[in-house]
Amino acid sequence: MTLAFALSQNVVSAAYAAAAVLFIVGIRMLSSPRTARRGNWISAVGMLIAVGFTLTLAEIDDYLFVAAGLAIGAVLGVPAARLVKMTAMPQMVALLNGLGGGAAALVATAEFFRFAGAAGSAPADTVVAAIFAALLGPLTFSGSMIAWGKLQEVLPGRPVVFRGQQLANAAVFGAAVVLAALAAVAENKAMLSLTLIVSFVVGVLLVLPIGGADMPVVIALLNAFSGLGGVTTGFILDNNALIIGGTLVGASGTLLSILMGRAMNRSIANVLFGAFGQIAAGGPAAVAGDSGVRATTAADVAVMLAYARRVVFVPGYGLAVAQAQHDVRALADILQARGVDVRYAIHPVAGRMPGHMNVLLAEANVPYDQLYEMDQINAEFPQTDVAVIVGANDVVNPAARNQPGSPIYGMPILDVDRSANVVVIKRSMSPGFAGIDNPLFYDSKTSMLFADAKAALESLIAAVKTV
Amino acid sequence: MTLAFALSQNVVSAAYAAAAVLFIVGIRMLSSPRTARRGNWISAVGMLIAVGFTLTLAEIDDYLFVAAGLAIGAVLGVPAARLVKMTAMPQMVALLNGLGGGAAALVATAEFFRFAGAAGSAPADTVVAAIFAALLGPLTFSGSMIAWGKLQEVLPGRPVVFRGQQLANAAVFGAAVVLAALAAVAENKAMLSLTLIVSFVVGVLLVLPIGGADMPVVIALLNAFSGLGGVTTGFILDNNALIIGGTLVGASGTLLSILMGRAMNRSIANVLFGAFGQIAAGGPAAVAGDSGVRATTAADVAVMLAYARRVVFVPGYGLAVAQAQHDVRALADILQARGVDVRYAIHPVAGRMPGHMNVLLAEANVPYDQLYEMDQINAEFPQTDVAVIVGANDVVNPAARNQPGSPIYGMPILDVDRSANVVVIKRSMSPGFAGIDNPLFYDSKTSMLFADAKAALESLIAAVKTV
Amino acid sequence: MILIASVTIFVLAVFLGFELIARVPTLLHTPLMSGTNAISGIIVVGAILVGGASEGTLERTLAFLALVFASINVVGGFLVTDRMLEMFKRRPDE
Amino acid sequence: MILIASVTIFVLAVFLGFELIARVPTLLHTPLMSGTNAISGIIVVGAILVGGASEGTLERTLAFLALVFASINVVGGFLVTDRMLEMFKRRPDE
Ligand SMILES: NC(=O)c1ccc[n+]([C@@H]2O[C@H](COP(=O)([O-])OP(=O)(O)OC[C@H]3O[C@@H](n4cnc5c(N)ncnc54)[C@H](OP(=O)(O)O)[C@@H]3O)[C@@H](O)[C@H]2O)c1
Ligand SMILES: NC(=O)c1ccc[n+]([C@@H]2O[C@H](COP(=O)([O-])OP(=O)(O)OC[C@H]3O[C@@H](n4cnc5c(N)ncnc54)[C@H](OP(=O)(O)O)[C@@H]3O)[C@@H](O)[C@H]2O)c1
Repeated sequence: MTLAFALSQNVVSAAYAAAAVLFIVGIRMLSSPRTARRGNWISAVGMLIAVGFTLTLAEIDDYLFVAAGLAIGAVLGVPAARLVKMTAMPQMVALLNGLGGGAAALVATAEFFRFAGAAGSAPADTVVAAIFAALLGPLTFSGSMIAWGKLQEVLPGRPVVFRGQQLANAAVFGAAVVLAALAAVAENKAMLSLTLIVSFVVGVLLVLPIGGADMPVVIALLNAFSGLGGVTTGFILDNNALIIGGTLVGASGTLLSILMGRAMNRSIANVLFGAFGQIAAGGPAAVAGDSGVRATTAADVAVMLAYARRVVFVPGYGLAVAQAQHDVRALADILQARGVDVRYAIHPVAGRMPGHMNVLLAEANVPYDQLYEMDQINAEFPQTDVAVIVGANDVVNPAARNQPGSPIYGMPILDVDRSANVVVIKRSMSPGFAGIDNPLFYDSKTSMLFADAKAALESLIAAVKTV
Repeated sequence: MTLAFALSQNVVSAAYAAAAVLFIVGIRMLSSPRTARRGNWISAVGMLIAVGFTLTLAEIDDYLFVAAGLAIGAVLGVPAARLVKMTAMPQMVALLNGLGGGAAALVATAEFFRFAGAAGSAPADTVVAAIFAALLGPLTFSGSMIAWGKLQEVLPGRPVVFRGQQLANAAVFGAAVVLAALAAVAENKAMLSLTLIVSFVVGVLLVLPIGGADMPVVIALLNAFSGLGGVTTGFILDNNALIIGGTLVGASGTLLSILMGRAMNRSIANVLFGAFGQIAAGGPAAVAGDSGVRATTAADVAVMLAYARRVVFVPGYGLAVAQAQHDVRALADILQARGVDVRYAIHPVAGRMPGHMNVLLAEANVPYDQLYEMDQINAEFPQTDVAVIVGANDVVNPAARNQPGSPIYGMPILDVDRSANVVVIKRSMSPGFAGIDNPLFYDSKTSMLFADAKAALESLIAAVKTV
Repeated sequence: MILIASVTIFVLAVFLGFELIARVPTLLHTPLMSGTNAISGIIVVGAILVGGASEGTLERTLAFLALVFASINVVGGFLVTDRMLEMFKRRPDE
Repeated sequence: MILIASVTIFVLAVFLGFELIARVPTLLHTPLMSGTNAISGIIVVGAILVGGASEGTLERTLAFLALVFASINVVGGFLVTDRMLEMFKRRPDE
């Protein structure tokens, strides 16, 4: 079956440019929460235009092929997007990203096979672009899948390390590059297939030694890679929608990983090759009852909160684990009804994704004007009566400020220890992502409420009601 | 004489792209005063690259022609740039801008003549672009020259108006468009020449009825036009350096005129067709001694200043007229040496160019961290002991805040009337650019120091030294 | 010339991309990540084009697989981003 | 295709231009105006190209005039901008 009309290549090229403009406008609108949702749909419309006009091209004649592919994609994609839990977002992004990278690899391979099979040799820039995509794509695919496995806890989250690892990795990567070069020169299909396989292995080797908590940085980087995969395919097919769209994704992934690295005060190289989080296993396994640690009860905390003038909630990764976002909101509502000034302090790398806490609290309908960024809220802690830490650890660790030897030294933190009282809700004395002890817990103004965040907040709600 | 080598078109195209990137980087660096100067040179290097690589093209064989043109340009441009006074910057920009627009018109005309003379017909897009440039260029040239004349006071600054003017203008502009269309269809040289002439007339008619003080908006708009002229020429010659460079200029001119309009709370249409400033001639010609106006002496003001904790200087157009920027700085230095907290409040449209006051004060070596923008400083006036208005008027007129009928109602102003004392330095009670009375002068906390700004500041310096 | 035009477009997009992304507040970084992720599914266009141009079964199979992968990426990406952004409200309106 | 590539480049430059200019503080608006003004002198390249390609005396004269105009614009524009920017210093260093 074919379409009754076929638009000229020029019209379709114009449509691709229009699609690219819609992507640009869409991302521009992501700069404010008020316009962000519309922006996302504008990008989607750009996608629709790009796909729709592609179908009008004369050389596209097998609509069954296209319809089947899109249908299978939709059948798998829609429920996945609908059913995934907000707390599982990092995995979801990793998964989708891997698929994008895989698609780029497949397209480049199919195109390479097509022209390697044909008579005469292909233009040099096409070959180079195809090789580049064949190098990037499988790595993006396998790396993203490993990241997904670690986050989903299908694979061990701890860095998997062995001696000489970096040397081995470098060797494998070198092999991939050499193979790719050979495949390009010889326009040889078998050589290209080998390149694909080795690149796949590189992805696995690259991500396995990285700790689960560093995955967001890795995902952002792989996101940039899948964007670049799109760019190279765009060069092969001379398609501006792919070039521009892919570049925007590349810029986004690159900038996000840089920003995350900066917020953790670590370089990207350190994230990739530092096997951070390794020490977690051997870290301090201190338990409640430690010298100088003051445990408290929900009833005591409830009184403190009920009579406070200002309370600041500091959510962290534990909030996501316990899925306690609705409970923190419920507690905040009750306190606000009593006239307490309630705020949320959001550290840029709290949780395991940039903006992780924002998404969770938004899900619980917390109005975003109650969310304060680090720089804004740090000035306010001295006027705060109670800071309630809900499953956060590293992002409130004063060692970052005053222990030059600490692995997180220099990382900007939330200065909760400047408020009058600190309540820490967590299950034990065990450390957070960085695997280090937290002097805050031993501070004289700190009391520890040892419990799962959800359970603790529920009992606090009950207790505050009776005050 | 010819060059010994000729680079391929591809290399030159790459050089054009590189030049465009340097323009982009250069403008990006204008976003901070620390990097701005280097940014300007980076743009200049981009220009050099574009010109240099153009010369390597095989079809460029008459180097005498090029060398002569560049040399004459440099011989005229260098001294002009070196000798122009900082206060005459608006005129200078108008003049240079007119030349750019004129060049775009000439290039498009030469190209049109070239292909209209040749056998066969030119590609449609080339013709359209040439016509567009022929419409825009002469208008930019003549309009800029009129603007220059008004600012240089060679021409009357007042709007030149007559009944039915807008109708007449519309008719002439319509004629230009029709002629342009005919020239395009017939590829006729005479028709194009006529278009050029009529477009020239349009420029004159457009700018003559605009008041001298609105010239900066006009210049920014004409700047955008000359950028667009470059873009169209870029389309004719398929040259990305012209397309991108021209577009950046177009964006800059457009945005600047919009920002200026917004700061004056007027639309661009109102600026162009409102003949604003016309009423100035018939405005209130009140003189010192008016009921409720309190005149003061340098000695009195000196005492006030010497014992103040915080003084805010508010420069305006009168500072530029009197060229008193060095004197205000000298006075500020003396006060600072006495421990007074001195600041400068910069209104976005104070003076006659965006950033006019910044340039003048920078010339007097005032560190730019003492310059406060409107939003920052407005919060500070209630804690200010003395606000000293040096030749400003409209930008401190409270009528903008509280007289709904006023022509400037709604324009954001500096809230100097919220400080404890206000001293206004100007020569008379005559109005500023908007031609309206200023209730501030009748305020009980205001004292007027009637004098030329430079003279007044000099006597204040002398007087403060004796306090 | 075509290659140079493409490279120019790429370079402009790089500059524009960084300017645009730098404007997105931390608040929206997770949706930004999944939203751009959906945009990277534009490779779906490449899959359709290559699938349409290919004759060999192997090439067509590869293209088909790419089509499925990319479609999941696009559909899932935009929907999941929308689900997240739907939750960002200034005032709760339960 | 060439035309579409040029239009795409133009459109990207429009978006990029507005992002870039919006970042320039008011403080620097006058130098911005004269600096971009100098960049608009890029038309000098057009004058050289057309002058080189033309045979007729009229065309060459027009191109020559354009060359002179544009050169003044470029040279004067960059120099005058530099003079202004030279004056912007955080701390005076007389
Ligand atoms: N956001 C990002 O983009 C990103 C990216 C990469 C890395 N990181 C890193 O991740 C860390 C984030 O810091 P963070 O303070 O949010 O988290 P964290 O330092 O990892 O600490 C989380 C704490 O939550 C507690 N917890 C876990 N499950 C809990 C539950 N069900 N109920 C209550 N508490 C629970 C844990 O203590 P117990 O086991 O005692 O309960 C743990 O100490 C930083 O080190 C950051 O550099 C973030
Ligand atoms: N900056 C821009 O980009 C721009 C662009 C277009 C329009 N405008 C308009 O220009 C106006 C700027 O406001 P402004 O407050 O700076 O100026 P203004 O309202 O025009 O007032 C300037 C005042 O300076 C006084 N003056 C003139 N020469 C003087 C001298 N030698 N010594 C002392 N005082 C002198 C004049 O009073 P005397 O004659 O009594 O001395 C006059 O009232 C606004 O209306 C704005 O909308 C600005």
